[in-house]
Amino acid sequence: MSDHHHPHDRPPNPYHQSARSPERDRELAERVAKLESLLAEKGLVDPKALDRLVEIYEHDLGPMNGAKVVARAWVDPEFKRRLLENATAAVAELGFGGLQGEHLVAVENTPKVHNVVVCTLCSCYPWPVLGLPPGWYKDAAYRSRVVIDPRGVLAEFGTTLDDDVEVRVWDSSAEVRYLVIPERPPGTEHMSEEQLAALVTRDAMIGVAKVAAP
Amino acid sequence: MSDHHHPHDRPPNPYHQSARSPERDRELAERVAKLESLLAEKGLVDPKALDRLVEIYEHDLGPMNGAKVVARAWVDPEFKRRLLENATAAVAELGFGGLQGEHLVAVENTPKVHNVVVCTLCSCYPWPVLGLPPGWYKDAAYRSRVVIDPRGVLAEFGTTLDDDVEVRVWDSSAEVRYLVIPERPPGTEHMSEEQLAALVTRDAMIGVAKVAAP
Amino acid sequence: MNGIHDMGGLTCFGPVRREPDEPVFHSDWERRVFAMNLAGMAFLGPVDRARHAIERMDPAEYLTTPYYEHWLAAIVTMAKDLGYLTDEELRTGRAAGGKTPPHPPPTADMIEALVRSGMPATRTDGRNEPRFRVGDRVRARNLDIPGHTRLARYVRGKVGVVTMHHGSHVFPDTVAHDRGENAQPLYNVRFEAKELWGDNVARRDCVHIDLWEDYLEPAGETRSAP
Amino acid sequence: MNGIHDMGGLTCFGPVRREPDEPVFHSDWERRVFAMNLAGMAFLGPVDRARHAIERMDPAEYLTTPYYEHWLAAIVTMAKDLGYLTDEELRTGRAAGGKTPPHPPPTADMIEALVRSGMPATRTDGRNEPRFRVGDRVRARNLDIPGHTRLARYVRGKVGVVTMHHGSHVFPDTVAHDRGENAQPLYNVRFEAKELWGDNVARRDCVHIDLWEDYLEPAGETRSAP
Repeated sequence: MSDHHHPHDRPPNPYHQSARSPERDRELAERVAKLESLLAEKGLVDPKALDRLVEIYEHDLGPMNGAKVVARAWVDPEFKRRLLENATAAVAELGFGGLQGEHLVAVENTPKVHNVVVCTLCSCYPWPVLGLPPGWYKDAAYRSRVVIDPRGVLAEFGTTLDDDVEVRVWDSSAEVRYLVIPERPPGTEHMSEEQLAALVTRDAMIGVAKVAAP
Repeated sequence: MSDHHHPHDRPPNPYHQSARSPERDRELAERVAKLESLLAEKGLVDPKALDRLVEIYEHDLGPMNGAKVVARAWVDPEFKRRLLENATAAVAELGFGGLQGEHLVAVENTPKVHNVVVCTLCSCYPWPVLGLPPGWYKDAAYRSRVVIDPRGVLAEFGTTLDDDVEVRVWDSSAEVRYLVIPERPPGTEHMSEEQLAALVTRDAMIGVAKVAAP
Repeated sequence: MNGIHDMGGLTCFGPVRREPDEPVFHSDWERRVFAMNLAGMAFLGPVDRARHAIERMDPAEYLTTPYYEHWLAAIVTMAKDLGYLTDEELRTGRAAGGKTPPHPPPTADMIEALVRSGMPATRTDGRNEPRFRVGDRVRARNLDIPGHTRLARYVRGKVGVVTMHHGSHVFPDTVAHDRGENAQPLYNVRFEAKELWGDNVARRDCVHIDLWEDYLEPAGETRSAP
Repeated sequence: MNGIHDMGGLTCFGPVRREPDEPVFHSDWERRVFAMNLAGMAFLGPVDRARHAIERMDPAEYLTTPYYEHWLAAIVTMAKDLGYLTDEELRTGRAAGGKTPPHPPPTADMIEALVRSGMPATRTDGRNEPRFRVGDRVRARNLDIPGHTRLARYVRGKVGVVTMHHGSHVFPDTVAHDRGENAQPLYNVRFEAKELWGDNVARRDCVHIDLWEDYLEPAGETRSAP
């Protein structure tokens, strides 16, 4: 996922992921190791099951899944119809679903409507199609402001919208998870479904970016 | 000001005044000294004027002033009438007024009405009659919760009110400052104005406590 | 509980900060916390209990710690609340009494199925008949809720239009506190930016948010006179 | 600006913590910061600019630092914003250019008079004719305000009753941003707890808060349909 990174003129965010000191990280590593050994000893978790979970979420799931869903919707109008009607079922056709994607809804960007997804209360995110969320999606800056100032937040991602475009912010307050179907960029008429999927970024499916023309 | 201190079952508050480390305090002392010398050099402040300000607010102003106002109101119904009608003018009769007391309003506790003062947005407080505010008045816990759960907050100060007492919370959002006139406790009928003033606490004039019978 | 986590509408956190080439996890302990939280749900769940455990963090700590420290706090809080862990055990790292779980934990070979099947929040044994229809104008109730809720403060008292009926979902406010699943119709409601953020807002934007039936009332209903 | 400072109604900060035998100041630097802030008002004021400087602090820093560190932040921010201090000067502690104040600072012998006279916020050169009377039902407007305001979020959109007219006071929203004093009627408005915090609130309590005329509209006025 190629995220364009902007330099900012404010000092480093004190609560930014990467700001954690090596000492603090070591301290946390020790605490967590102790906790895991306790929970394992008590029969609350099986360390091998944890290994398996990490493997799945670190390697098997990610925005490449969602990108396949979007590309299919771009090339197959019938699939797109089913996706917009019942995204959970349509996404299952491609083999995706499960934890944090039990109730999926797809929302479509058009020249007059731009959708963007957030979870203001915690960090809900459609894992089966996008994997685990990036740090900024879980940070206060995004969660607090995108509902009240979506255009300002989108501009920080380099996404500017005309005044006559309606911005719809989807706040994931329940167990329903939202996936944005970005607009298919011009100049992609002769591309294959696989080539199209390679264009679709995580940020476009969250709704903070558009899919760039190839 | 005899504040009864409750032990609490939660860990020490990280943003409590007394939690500042000696290192941090030293660092702040250095920063402030540097800043003062800069501001003085530039002619923005006169260090001797700062000395005088500290002297006044550390020694001359304090809740003993408000206590005199309250005691006078208890013994002199005409003064109390004037105090409730125009507290700025009535308080000036006793020689008090000025910064952060330019627009005073006195509110009276009765058996059926209990008043309590806060500044949710910062820490506004009637300096000429109460001096500078205690730390808890400026902390998030008090500022955030006393408006939504005044009875819960008052209970933490040992002040419990019957259900049929109306609690009025005064949020000092402008330059008007509020002073609570507590109820005169029973058994004080034969006390002098000076003796009465000695009973009146800061907390009773903020409204988080009642004046205890002698 | 009106907590710092309920931050929709605050404008004080500065620009969004992105990390270039961000990895899925930054440290191995993040991997373990992530997985412990998921696997531990078998005994520590439901998810709304975990959310509420995070909501109970010290607000300054909540704002200054990254995400997986929140999850770590949640695991510890829940395990302690449910009697599986004691403070002493956490200090020493040695098991010393405490409750035993009623069955063995999920094993590695069960994980794939768990991830694939998920944990649907829909139920058929609750209230199924929707009170509102798509297109209805509704008001999000203003409610004083001491515990967990998903009724975000920024919509309380505001009027919107129902855009979807999602079926009947488990109710967070009760399930987080062991007061039952209380499944009931869940709706998606659209609120105009002008209604939410101020009558001086000109942009034609909106927020869609999912709200349970108990959070809603018909918009025509008289509000109590003050 | 919807900031962390606007915290009325949050319930996440735990019990009120008191310090037994609390001194007026805890350290000598607190004394100096207190006094610099007051004396510096001659050049750095008005007070609403100082408040807004504090509101712009990092929210986590705001919550984790005690009061006089907020004031310290305000002095530095204002002195820099107004061109009296540069970052370099703050680093080195040595004056190096920067603006010179238009007149000498208040001296020790002027302090007593300054403290005694105060800085009244009332004006007669603004809007003096009150639009509302004591007893009127008014609604605090819901407004999107990017800068400084004293329209607390917890009253926005709520209906209350005017209990006092305080005369015409300097308007914080404009004076904090050099857009004029814009003096206008200031009212005290009473809001019932039920109106503010939830229709399930039973206690007969209320909040009184001072609100400027521009924050208010008649309660009968039609709200814009969403």
